[in-house]
Amino acid sequence: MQEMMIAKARELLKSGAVQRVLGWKAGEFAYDVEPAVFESAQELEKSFVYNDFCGSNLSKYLIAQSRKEGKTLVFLKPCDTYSFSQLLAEHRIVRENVYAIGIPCQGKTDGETLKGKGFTGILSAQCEGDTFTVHTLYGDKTAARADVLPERCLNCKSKKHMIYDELLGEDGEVLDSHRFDMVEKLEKMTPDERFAFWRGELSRCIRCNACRNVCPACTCEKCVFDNDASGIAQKAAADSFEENMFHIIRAFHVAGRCTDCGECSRVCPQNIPLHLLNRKFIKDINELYGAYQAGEDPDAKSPLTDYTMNDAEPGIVYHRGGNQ
Amino acid sequence: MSKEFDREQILRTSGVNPRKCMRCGKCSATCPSYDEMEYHPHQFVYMVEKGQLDELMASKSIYKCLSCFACVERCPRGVEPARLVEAVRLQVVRQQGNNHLKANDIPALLDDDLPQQAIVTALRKYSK
Amino acid sequence: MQNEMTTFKPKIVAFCCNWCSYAGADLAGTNRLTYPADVKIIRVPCSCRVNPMFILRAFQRGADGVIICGCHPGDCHYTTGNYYARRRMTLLFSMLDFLGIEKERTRVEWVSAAEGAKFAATMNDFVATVTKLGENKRLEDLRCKK
Amino acid sequence: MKQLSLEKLNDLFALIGQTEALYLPVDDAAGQAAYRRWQPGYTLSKALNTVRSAKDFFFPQTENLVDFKMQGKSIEVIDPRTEQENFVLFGVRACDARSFSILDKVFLADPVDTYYQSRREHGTIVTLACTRPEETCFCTVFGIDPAEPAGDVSCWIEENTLFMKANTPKGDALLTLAAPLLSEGGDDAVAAQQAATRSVLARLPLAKLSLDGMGGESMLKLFDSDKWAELSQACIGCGTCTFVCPTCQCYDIKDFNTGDGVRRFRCWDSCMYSDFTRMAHGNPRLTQRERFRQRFMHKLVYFPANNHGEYGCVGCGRCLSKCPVSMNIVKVAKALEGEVK
Amino acid sequence: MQRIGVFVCWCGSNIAATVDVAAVSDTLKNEPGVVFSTNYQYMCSESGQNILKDAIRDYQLTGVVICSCSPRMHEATFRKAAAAAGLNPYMVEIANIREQCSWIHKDKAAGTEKAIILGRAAIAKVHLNAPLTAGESPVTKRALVIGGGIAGIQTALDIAEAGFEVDIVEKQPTIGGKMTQLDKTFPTLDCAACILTPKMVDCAQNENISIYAYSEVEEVKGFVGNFHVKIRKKARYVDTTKCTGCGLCTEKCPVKKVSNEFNLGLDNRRAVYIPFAQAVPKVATIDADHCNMLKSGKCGLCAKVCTAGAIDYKQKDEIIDREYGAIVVATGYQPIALDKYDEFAYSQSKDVVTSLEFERLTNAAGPTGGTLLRPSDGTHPHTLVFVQCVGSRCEDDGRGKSYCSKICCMYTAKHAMLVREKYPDTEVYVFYIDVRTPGKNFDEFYRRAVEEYGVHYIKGMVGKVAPRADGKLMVQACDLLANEQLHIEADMVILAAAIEPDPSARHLATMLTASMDTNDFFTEAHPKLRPVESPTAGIFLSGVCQGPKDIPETVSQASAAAAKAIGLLAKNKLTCNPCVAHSDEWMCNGCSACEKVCPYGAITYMDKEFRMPDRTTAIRRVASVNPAVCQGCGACTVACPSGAMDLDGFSNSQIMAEVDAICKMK
Repeated sequence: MQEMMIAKARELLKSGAVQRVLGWKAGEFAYDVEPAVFESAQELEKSFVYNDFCGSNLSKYLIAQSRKEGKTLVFLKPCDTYSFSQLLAEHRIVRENVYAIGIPCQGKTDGETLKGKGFTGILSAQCEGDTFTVHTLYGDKTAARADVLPERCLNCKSKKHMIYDELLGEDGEVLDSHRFDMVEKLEKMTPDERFAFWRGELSRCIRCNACRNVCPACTCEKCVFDNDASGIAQKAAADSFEENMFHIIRAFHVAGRCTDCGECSRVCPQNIPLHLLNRKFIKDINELYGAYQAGEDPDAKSPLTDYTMNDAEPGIVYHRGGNQ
Repeated sequence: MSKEFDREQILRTSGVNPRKCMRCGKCSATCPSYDEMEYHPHQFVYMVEKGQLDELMASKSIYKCLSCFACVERCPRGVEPARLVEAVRLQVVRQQGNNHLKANDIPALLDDDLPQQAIVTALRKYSK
Repeated sequence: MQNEMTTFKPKIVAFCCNWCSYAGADLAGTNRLTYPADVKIIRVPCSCRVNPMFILRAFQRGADGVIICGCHPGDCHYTTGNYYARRRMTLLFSMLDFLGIEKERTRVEWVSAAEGAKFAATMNDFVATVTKLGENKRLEDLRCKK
Repeated sequence: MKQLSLEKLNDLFALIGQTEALYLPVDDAAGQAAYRRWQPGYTLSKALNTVRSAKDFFFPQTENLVDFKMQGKSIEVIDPRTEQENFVLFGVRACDARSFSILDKVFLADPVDTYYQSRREHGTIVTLACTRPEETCFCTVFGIDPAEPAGDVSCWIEENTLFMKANTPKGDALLTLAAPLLSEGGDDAVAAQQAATRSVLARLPLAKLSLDGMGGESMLKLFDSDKWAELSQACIGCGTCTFVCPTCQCYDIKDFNTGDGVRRFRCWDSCMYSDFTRMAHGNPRLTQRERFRQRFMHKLVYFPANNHGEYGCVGCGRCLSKCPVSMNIVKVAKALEGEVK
Repeated sequence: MQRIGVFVCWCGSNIAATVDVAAVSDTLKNEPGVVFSTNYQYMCSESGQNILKDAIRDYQLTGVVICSCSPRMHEATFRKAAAAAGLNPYMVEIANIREQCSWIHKDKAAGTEKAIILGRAAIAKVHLNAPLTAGESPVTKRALVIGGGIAGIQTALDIAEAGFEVDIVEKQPTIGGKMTQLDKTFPTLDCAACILTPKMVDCAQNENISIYAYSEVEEVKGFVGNFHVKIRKKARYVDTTKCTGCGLCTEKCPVKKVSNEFNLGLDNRRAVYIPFAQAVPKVATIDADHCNMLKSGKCGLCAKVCTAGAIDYKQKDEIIDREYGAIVVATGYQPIALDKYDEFAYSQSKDVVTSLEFERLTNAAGPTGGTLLRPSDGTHPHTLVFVQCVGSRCEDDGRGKSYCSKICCMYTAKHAMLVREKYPDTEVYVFYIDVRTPGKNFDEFYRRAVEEYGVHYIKGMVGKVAPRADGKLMVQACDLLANEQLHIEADMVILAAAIEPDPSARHLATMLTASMDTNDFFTEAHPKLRPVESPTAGIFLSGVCQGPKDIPETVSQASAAAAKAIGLLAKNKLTCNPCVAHSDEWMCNGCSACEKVCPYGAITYMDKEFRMPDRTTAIRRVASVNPAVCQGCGACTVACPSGAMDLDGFSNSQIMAEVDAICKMK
């Protein structure tokens, strides 16, 4: 696939159809692939990669790239296309300036996930078929592919591309995932257990803003939390309240717009399962207002800018969940 | 078993909300078995709502419904009377305690001329 | 302990839309229908003006309960405002519950300008509910408590 | 050299914990190591290092500087500080141990930061030698020997034994306190472990990282390098690198209105943030490229230029594993290497 | 820092009895920014107002807090007083310590404490108040009426009578609408044409009225008082200024088999036609889909016979740009399609007709010249079955409508009665679910059908209509009261089809940013108190576009809409509510979330060039609020994640300051 992508990118650069290519660039180790812009065939040859570590969602970079002169070629995995489509619906990307190529994805892992699975001192890693081989300072180790995938890929919602100009490889299907299982499990807990769970998680937050800055739904020119005039600006969580506040408001601001790409949880240095907050909103929206997947239909009205006269009353919250 | 229990059970198994009925009678107007029935589809809806279950459960009408679902199809309010008839029948069958027809027994009973609809209807009527 | 419980006075913030609920609150006053002084009303043009930020802010600053009152659905002065408010608040309350924060501390009630009695009854009931829950501990900011 | 059977480690913790606050790395809910105040039942994490560095204890993420209390139209100024308690920081790695000397150069230089100073004075640092360094480690580049960590007390864990060596009077005092549990000996075992560790260190992929040419001499050349645009391209402007970094020391001072007064606190800031050093006229660093450059120029150029060649990095590797877009100081150093040659 | 004055009112003993007013004014005197604080017996009295005015002048107050009764009572009074003293009226805030404090609390200590807190909240808000100025916008003194049925005609006539110009836009070649197709009207049975056509002629002759028939609204921009509308005048291929309406062309046209929509396809017309004799404007129209000349260039017969030389095959659609101060929507209705009702055999038998078709079949100007004949074979029908509620009150969205169409009970009674009167040899059955006759003389009318004319009213629905080979229609129904199933051999079945809004209304609503309900009826600004206004300022509703109604109701609503529009047009300038939303362009993302929740269409987007923080320039899409249209609900402020959208007078920071003051720990 990587070869095909390079060949395609080279061809489009050469013909002048695009002026730059947004893709992934090899790093120091196997896993530290970084998003990068390539402007020449040489650059592509030198460092363009597409492998099992290309997890980062490139769609947010298009906000800036699509405002540059000329066209940007971008490679989008199925889940990235949801973000791309949602950003288009919000007028954040100049569509004419983007040439989007859909590429297949079998799930992406990352260094942190490997380390979490006990691989330390990683020097390089390969995947053949369903087996991952990791060469480490302390010897070689193998693992089944499914065992080293992060949660978001194990519960992949779709292998189908929502929008593209061209597709490399086969398009997949929308999948039946178990992505709401954990939300459901939490819902079944008592409020005390849930409170303890979330305190345990959110108290680790260091307010580095990685979740916000990587999020393709968080594209505000100026975030309320950075804006002193908003009255709720915070630079650090000086109190447990501010940890809650930040994450509640952030989840609320992306509610109905979050495509569940899972970048927030991927980048969190403290491994806080932030995606659960977004999924809670998605699940509630699905249950209360009908199935809705952000990024699926650019013309659909997002649930929070829509209503029906017979919507559930807020009191429904008192009757739901495992805490009667 | 109490009447209230029966009623709850019937409402639950049928999934029908009889309160949605606006008494237009289109179910009975459309029913091919009308003349065979002592209680007609619209009466089922009304009587279940009012809890007059003894009459219904004792009536042969519950076996006269062909399960053709014309009433379900035509009802402007989505009340689905046939499901209610079916639920009343099931309630009777359950109280009798016997499963009169098991799916596994069907192949032996089959007759080439028997329409599929009849088999399905029979299974609906005689099994739990 | 017993004594502490009975003397606990909750702080309640009530956001009332200008057209229905604020008028309903006025009517409760005109009819001399009492409810605890713990309830303080903030006038907003419409229930859709209530930002989740305001609700969290109230808890941060020491509120023990927050109630939002608006026109009955379909009666909104601005036609659709309370429909949006209804969705927003439903989702917000559900999220608070998801975080283990007592859901009884937040409420939405539709009160028309004619429902002074309902306004007073609602406030009495809400104050009683929140009083039973006690002080807001799960969404407090210790810096604001001394 | 003193030694203690690991079976008695909890007794040691209990003993220290009785008189002072004892902090040590334990595994958190996500399975990563974090410093926690010791309490019975806590066990020392096996992880190589904590996500957050040990700088938290001397330079916490948020710290209350002063309170203003308002009553009507009068204002009262209150110093919120209470007496600083003594504390022991156990299990600090060599890289973090070095970071304190870098922080000292900032906070203990005139005018002395008394908040920081007080914590330094009351804290005893017990370091722990590394035995299984990872690919992201490059402390040796800065002359740090993770097999011989600094600190008030240095420790090694080999097999079933903890070896301890006091390096300072504070360290002596701690070992004296622990004396009832300790016995003499262990030099050979420690030396053997050090040899083994050092052989791994030599094989680390970043062991040969070159910082030649960094430092004050090539300041302008590096500042004007056109590599920055490409390097900073992927940067999303979050503060992860700065917040996990043991040497980042920038902070902002904020006022929090408590309703009846103002609480003035300082909190970590990140030069990667768009509002960092924002002044009345705006932000002097207009784009992420400049903000990104600032961070690495500071660590690799400005800091050594002002501090006798000492870099503002200790090679702990946290930013290498935590950056959301896998950009880090090593990539920057390698890219810039060509610029000065 | 503001210089704030606090004025605590005793309201006689209304406040003073349960609130220690002196304690309140003394305590609030110590609040930051408060430079003056006093209490007085009746702040709203003239002397109370003078205290306020004097203090504003003497203490150079920049903000005022009045602790008194509800702002709904005296906010305007105090604002006016402040303005008289030179203070911006929006620098006044009221702390409601009567209705929401003294009147509901009995304990004086608690009441006093609460009054102080409410005062503090108001002070906190005033600190953040900014002077607001109500803007003004001019009013174009012309109204647009969209739809030329009876509703549109009545509205236009009323507005024109008041002396304002009105334009009627009608998409059909003639005005008149559905009413022109009706035969008689209930409950008086006067002939529809006899009462409608004079009104149509009045429209044509009124010099304040311009009729744009065969035209459609293409674009609406602007806002209340200042709408800019593009009207597409479709090509008729006939010069309306020359055509005399003689009808010669319509007799000579060789294309004879075009389905006649005026008679609902029950007969045919030519490719050039005048819908009916009393059409207004009475000019011919060439149907481009069927005209040989326009299709193939071969024919030209009509041009040859036209002595006025009015035929113009080269005519093009014309776009007319007009400005209006008010727009009245009168787009009306149509019966629903019955193709999903197979059980009634509507598509299978010609003798199953809708009630509107039945109107044509009994109309003297209809295809049968007013003699009731079976459409299939032209014979006289003996048994007629009327079925009510076909598609009305139906929960199945795919088939029908959930609402009651309101007019069917009455026109069915009318039809049944007329048939029995004219043809006493017929048997007439009406199957009903409920008969709804609320209206003046309505129930009497229905009873007459039953009692005098012997119409068989049967409670129950028809289940099935089966056409038989011999031409009879087998009607199977249930008589619920007799509890028996009926089988009737009928000659004709007449279906009272539900009515639905005209399909063009949906697109129009989007252009007008006027909201619609789920059934595509326009929603009114208030269901009880503002029933003829749309929530979008300057848009008024007339007739069935707002909900099913009969002719008398339509006409009264049309006049009401006209009255509202006249009220608007009579103004020279509109004063805008200054408490409106505004967008901070620097923070705006251009995401459109605010636009989507704005019930008034007050938010538009524009691409604007900005000098970015990195000193480059960039074109950014940003929201802008039209203060003349915004009503200040604040829905947008919460939809906006960045907080770029804020509401003057109720800003985020003001409300949070109030929250802070209320929650403050003591």
